[in-house]
Amino acid sequence: MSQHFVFDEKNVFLNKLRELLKSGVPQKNISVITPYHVHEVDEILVSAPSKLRIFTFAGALLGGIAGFAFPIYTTLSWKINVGGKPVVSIPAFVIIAFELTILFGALATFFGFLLFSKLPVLKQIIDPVDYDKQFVILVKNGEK
Amino acid sequence: MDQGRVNTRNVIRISAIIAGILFITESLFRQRGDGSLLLTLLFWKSLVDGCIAFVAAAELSKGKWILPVKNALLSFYPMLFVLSVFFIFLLFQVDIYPWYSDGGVWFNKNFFGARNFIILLILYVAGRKFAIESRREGNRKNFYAVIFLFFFVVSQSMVAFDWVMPLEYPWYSTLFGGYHFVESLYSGIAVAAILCFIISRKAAGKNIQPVGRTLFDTATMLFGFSLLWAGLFYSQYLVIWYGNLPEEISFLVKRISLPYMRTLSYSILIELFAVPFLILLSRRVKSNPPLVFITALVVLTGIFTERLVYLLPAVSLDPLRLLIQFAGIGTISILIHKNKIINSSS
Amino acid sequence: MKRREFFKLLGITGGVAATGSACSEKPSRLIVPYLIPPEEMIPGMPFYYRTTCTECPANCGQIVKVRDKVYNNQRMNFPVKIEGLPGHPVNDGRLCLRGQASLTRLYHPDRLKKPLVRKQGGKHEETVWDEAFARIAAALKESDSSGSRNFYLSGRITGSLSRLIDRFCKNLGIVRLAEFEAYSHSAIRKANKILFNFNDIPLYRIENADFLLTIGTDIIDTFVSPVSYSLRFAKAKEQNHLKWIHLEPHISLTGIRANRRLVINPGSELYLLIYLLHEIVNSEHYKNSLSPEITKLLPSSSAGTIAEKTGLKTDEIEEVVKSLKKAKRPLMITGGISTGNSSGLDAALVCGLIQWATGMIGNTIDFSEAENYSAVGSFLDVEKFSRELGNNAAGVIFLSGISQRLPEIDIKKAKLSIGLADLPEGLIKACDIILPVSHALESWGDAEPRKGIISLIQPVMEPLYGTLSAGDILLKILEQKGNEKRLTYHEYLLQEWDKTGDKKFVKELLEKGFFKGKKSGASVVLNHESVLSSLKAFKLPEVKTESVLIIAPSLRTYDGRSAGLPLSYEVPDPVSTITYSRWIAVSESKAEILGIRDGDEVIVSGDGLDLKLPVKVLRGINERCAMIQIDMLESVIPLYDSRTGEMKTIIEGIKITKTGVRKYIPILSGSTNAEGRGIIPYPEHNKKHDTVKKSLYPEPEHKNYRWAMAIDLTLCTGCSACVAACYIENNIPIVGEKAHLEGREMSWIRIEPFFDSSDRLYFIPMLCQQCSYAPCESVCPVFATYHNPEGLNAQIYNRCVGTRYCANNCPYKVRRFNWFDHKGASPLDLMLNPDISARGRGIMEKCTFCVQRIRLAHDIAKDEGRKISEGDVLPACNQTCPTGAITFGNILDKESSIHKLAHSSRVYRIFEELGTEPAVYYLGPERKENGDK
Amino acid sequence: METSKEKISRNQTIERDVLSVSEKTGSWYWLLLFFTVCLTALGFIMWGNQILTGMGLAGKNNPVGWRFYITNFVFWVGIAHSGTLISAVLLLFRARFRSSFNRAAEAMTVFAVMTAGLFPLIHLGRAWKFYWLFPYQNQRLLWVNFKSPLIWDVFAVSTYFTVSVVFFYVGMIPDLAVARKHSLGIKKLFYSILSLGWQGTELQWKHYRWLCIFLAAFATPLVVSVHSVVSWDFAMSLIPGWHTTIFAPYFVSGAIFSGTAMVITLVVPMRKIFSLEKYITEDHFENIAKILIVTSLIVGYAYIVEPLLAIYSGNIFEKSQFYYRFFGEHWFAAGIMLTCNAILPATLFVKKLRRNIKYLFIMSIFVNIGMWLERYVIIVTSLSHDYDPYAWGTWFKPTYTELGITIGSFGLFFTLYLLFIKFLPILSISEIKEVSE
Repeated sequence: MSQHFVFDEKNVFLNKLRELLKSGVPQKNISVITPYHVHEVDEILVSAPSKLRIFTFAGALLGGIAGFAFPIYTTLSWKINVGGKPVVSIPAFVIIAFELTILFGALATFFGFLLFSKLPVLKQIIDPVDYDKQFVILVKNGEK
Repeated sequence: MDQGRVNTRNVIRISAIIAGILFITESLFRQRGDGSLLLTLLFWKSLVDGCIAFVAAAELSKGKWILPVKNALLSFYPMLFVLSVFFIFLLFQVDIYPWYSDGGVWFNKNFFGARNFIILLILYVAGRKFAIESRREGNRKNFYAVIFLFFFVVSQSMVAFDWVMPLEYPWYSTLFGGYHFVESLYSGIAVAAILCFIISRKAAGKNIQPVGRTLFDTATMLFGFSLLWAGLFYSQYLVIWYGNLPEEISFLVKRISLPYMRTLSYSILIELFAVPFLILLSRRVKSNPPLVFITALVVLTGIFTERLVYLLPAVSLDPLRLLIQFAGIGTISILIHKNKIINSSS
Repeated sequence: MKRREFFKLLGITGGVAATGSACSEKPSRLIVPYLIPPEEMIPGMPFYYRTTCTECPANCGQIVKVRDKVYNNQRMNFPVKIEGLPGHPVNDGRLCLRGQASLTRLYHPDRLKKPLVRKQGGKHEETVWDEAFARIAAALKESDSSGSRNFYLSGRITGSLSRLIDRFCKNLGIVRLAEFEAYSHSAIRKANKILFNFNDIPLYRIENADFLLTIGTDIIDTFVSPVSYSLRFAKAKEQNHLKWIHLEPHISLTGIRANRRLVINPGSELYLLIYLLHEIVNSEHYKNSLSPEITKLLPSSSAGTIAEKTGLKTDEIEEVVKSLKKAKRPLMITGGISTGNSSGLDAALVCGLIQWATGMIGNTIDFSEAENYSAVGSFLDVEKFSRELGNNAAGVIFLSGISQRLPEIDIKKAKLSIGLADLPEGLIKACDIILPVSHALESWGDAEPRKGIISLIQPVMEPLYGTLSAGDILLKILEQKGNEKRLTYHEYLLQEWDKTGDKKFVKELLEKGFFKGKKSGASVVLNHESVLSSLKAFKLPEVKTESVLIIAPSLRTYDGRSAGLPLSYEVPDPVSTITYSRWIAVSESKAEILGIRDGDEVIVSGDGLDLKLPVKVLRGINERCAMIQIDMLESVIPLYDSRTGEMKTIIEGIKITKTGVRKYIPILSGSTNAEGRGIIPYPEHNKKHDTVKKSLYPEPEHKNYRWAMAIDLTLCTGCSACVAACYIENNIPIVGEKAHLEGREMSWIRIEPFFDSSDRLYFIPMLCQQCSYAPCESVCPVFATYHNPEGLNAQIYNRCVGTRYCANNCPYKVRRFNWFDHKGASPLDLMLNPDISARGRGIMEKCTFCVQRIRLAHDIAKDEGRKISEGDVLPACNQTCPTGAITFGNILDKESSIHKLAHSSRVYRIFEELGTEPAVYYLGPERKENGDK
Repeated sequence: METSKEKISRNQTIERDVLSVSEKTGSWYWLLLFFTVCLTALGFIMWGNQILTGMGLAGKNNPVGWRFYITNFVFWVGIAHSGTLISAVLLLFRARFRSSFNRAAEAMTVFAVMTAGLFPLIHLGRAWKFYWLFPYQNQRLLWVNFKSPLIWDVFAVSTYFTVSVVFFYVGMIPDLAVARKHSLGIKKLFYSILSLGWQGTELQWKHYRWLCIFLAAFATPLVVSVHSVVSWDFAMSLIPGWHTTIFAPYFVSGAIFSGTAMVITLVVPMRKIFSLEKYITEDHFENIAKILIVTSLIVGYAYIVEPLLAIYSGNIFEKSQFYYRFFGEHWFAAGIMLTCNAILPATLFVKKLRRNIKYLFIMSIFVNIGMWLERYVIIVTSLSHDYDPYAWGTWFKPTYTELGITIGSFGLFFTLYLLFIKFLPILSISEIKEVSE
């Protein structure tokens, strides 16, 4: 049985939030819902910085490697002389590598995001709980 | 920072002396086909133009973060004049160009000198106007910024198409001009980064507005420009490599056939792309003055190396005279900077 | 009995398969797997027949490549390619554009299939042979009773058939008229009759000459036997560095090929000739080689007046004179344009005198092997005939072998007119009965192109339709008359050949495809009396100064007889590069005066002609001249020289007026100005570029073969035989006028005319250059084109998705895209060469040095366990080139001639500064020769 | 609490204003939609006919192997670019005015890329074999040729499409949640599925922020690379007028130029019809106009540099090509191109004109025409007048097929855009809220 407080005014909402924390409600029990990213909330509810970059980096790296490996492998698997160009023409393959770097990087980041922010949330899809006001504070097992 | 304050008159005197020295070295102790002065000019021009152009661009995009270094950057504008003076020496050295023997309508000593000198002067005037206006936050500064940037582009393109490319006739590349003014901006940003570092050192302890944000943004800019530079370099290289036209590749072949030339050419890639890109990838480094400072230095080295590679196969270079020229121009610019001519002018 | 004999002959003819295709009566075998295959036939392998080309009077020898295909459920043999017969005295293995195209006559969609008989209401209807024959017999009988005369008019027909016609006419009481040819060369023959009492055209032995002076004689284009002359020219050039000066008012391939081309005022040749004659007889080398009473009949005049009359510069005239004087074995020919006017006979006469005076006769001019034109009449005869028709009604008229343009003859005057033809063209359409004649490739026969040379005509396939050869038709008609025992023309021929008595004859004829009898050895002498009498009333013509229209023969259709062939107009006219439409060529200065440019329509009027044609402005024509080719007229204009009966080729006093209408004509060339782009020899701008070989790529490496081609531009005459050959060999679709107007021609090799800075015209045969660093290859996303180990720029049709990027990126623009499906009208599809696949829509195609032939050579070489040696592979263009300008081979082979040529001092490659490393080497003229022109 | 009252009302009015757009679509909307759908159908019918008959239906010939279709391809890819630019680059530069354009721009990107992607297939001689261009090993164990610029295209364009779709979608997630809140029944389900059950907890926002930044960081170089690759389709060849090093930056800025113009063309009427003046102000337009000026200047720079260097080089092929381009048969197209792309936009230096929406709208139309013609001129003149004078030749009148397919592509683009207006939030609600704080 959790309880929630709704606000339409950012400052009121922030004050309430600070107040709750002061009154000793453990941070893990509190979660807030905002219509957009509110910097103050980060400052009030301090949390570890996002690890999303790991996914980004891994994806990009993988893409880059694949982008070189794939053309090189295919051209070597059947050496065909076109226009006298070297069979493995790195300058040409750079483009493929670049595109794949970005593709993999972007997708990895996106899926990383879904993973971290626990989306999609099935029960929110089936019957969504929406609050008629902009700012919401949810407090688990209703300690005041 | 009142210490080491010199007054304008001294600056001018010293500049005159240096000019005299250079005149002697350039006229008496120079043998035919020596392009040292051209190299010096290429490097410093891209640097100085870059500083002013960078500020202008920042002003137009309403970048507040530039403010801490703005004046310092603008203070270099008199160098535009100094450089145009030095360009006159180059007129007596056009024997480095293939067209020297058989010129044409476009390529003959007088016209060459005239058009370039005029553009240099115009650029100086535009730079001065902008510097002063921007210094006192006048309401016409944006207007002057646009004017300056316009002539900046013209001037840098002329450097590319008129100073460098004729050394390699019939080789030509339409991107060369754009490539040059991007590099000029790049070096301008590098200078900004260095200034940030210096100021941050000075700021230590004293209560001067912090440069943290500026440093970060400058570093980011540096990072972005390393990518942009790589892009331009690649799009020039790829077209030439893929076309494989003897005329076009002649430029490349000359610069990658000899081992030491190859080393130099590849070092450009490292200095102007690999180093800044990899180092500045992380956010933490971007707000670390010493690292940014070092990166900026590397970038400037890269800019110099590239100009060196342009000239090396085409002309002969005299290290000693290079040294003198750099020392000379270097001193002048530092003096001018210290003197903050902008205060006393107007 | 007759079968055995037949097979015996086939056995002799060696290599000819036992198809029993000889006589059309026998039913063709149904398609069955070969249980007992005929021993000569290897399925899938082509076999070759020797026969003779009948497309024009030259009668070149042919080798016909035949493949067996299935045609309405029957396995039949179909010729897929025609090539010159090596060793043949006329063309020694080469063939011209028309010879190559003649194959499309066989497969022509609207060939006559059944006899046509005109029913009431003037409509033609198909019938059976017997009815046609019955009607003919009836008509003949009737005219016998009514006593009205019958006529037989034919084109130049030689050999047994001609004799059969004589017999036919004798037996049936028919008047055989003199043979008609639009180009009867009667002026030359008449002159020779007067001079040497020899009514024929001698054989001009150019190969023996060291100096050749041709006055209006287009020996390269069409004159008598162009392939033969081209060969001889090439030989002369090689053996004794022939110097060749050509004079003409218009522009012809002959003039372009000559070392020196002088533009003379039309109709003023006679002045120059007389001047030459005087110069010669006055020179001490040829002193009193001619009796003065002849020469004094000819008015002499100063070089100045000559120059003023002829429009030549005096130094040009001097050059001609000097070269003629100092030449050891000179040769001089008039004919064509120079004899096609009122002063034609005199020109021919004076030329003949010079020939006699300078001792060309018997040396470079050979009367013992004459061109066998004696039976040919002239326009005079036709005129006489039509007058007779006008006076008293004729009975039956036979027309055979005259599908070419004729002056209008009102054959309606006759009770019954019978035409023997393969295509319903020209006068034939007006005949009451049209009898379909088999193509030469479907029938037996022989020809006598030159005196003493018999050339074999034999069938290579069963007739496509129920047609008969001309011989068979005549025999049938005789049979109807009942005074002949039943014979096929084949049997008749064998009898005829046996009549000659020597067994060697038949054997050699069937083995080699031709028989060269011993020369008649007739040596001619000048006949003073006749010369004097003919020169009595000699007077110089006054050279008019108004515009003239020149009617030149057509390279592509001779006198227009080949105009009906599908391929004729697909190949562009090499000088104007126009394909389909008709046009009139005018000089640049005239065009300026009239204010017209390419495509503007003009009306040409005067002297009984009234033409409306679009203009093509040409450099190098005499400014007084406009020029058309004869096939641009519906029918021959009945204007002829009353003395010789030769067709007028120069029509004076014409008016050209501009209509203001613009016509779109398919001019394939975007520009004939090379602009120093490095296409023609010694491009100026190459000095500026550094052509030092540089590349960022690895060296191209080829293991055993690197196919390459060398093209000698000093030998290339622009005759376009290579283009036609390429079309047939590679199944290149014939796309027609619309496509050409849209710039969608499909030719793999093309002849590009380019003027250099001094208005000299070069022909550049442009084909795929098979570059080592081919720009087209690397841009193909699907590897549809790549550089194969033998250096070919291979094109894999079934890989192609049609991005057209390769074509865009080809600097030589030699790649062709199939914009649509090109299904040739039946039965043209039977002509397809099965060795190379036909391309569908959306596919890129191009020259591959006839890779199918290279493959075949590989197989053969493999079987014989050796490498491919020189001459094993001849691409179609190389094979047919009449002057042998094209050389092909493996450049890695140090001994090969291609290797030598590729390293000659004259060699250059097109757009070398692009670094594409082409494999086609062009040989320009020696620098000095280039200079002295 | 006066201020709080305003805030409440504002935050909700924002939601209402934006979401109510889909209700404001009256009969005119359906007529328009019907019209565009018809155009699309026309295009596809023409294409089908072309596949069955042959590429000859398009006005191409021997030297001119590419014409309308590649022009359209480059045009539409170009259009796509400013979308990414406005949303990604401006995000990185923390430029606030983006928030009122980015949704429209991103949508435009996605639809333009979809349209553009069709043209490489349309221009294939054997369109039914299009899948041969994709990197898979065919029966002959042969892969595609990675050295061919066309394969680079395949990679670049497909990457661009994927990334811009992700970017478009991610940016929309919070708004979809809002839309979910305000809708009922089947519509509600539709939105809740799309919104992935987004709530807006601090955790989600934290990662969301980074996601946006990273995507932007990827999208920015991607934009540059994609049009560089497109430009290299030409620059890799040897054709004078194509083979030149400036092409990559020249095409990129050209693309942003045309794209920005298209944004204006789309947003101005949208703003008017749905009365969004509150959210899309003149200041915003002025900023966009500045982008127009800058890119137009770069394009103009290229126009000047290319012919000048052709003269400098003394290379006969280059010289004659550029002479032909501006004085040859196509001078008219070249003239319009210069006027629309380099001369007219210069008027935007005047602040008054810059802030005049009507003028801006007309200008954007001009720019669209000019940029389409630029591609046409580059492609056709270069091809019809290259090395071998014999092969010179061109084609003037467009054929019905070409026109039909070109019009069809516009039909397709606008159809998709109309559907977007109907079913998705056309402004970024959350960002506007944030900005308006």
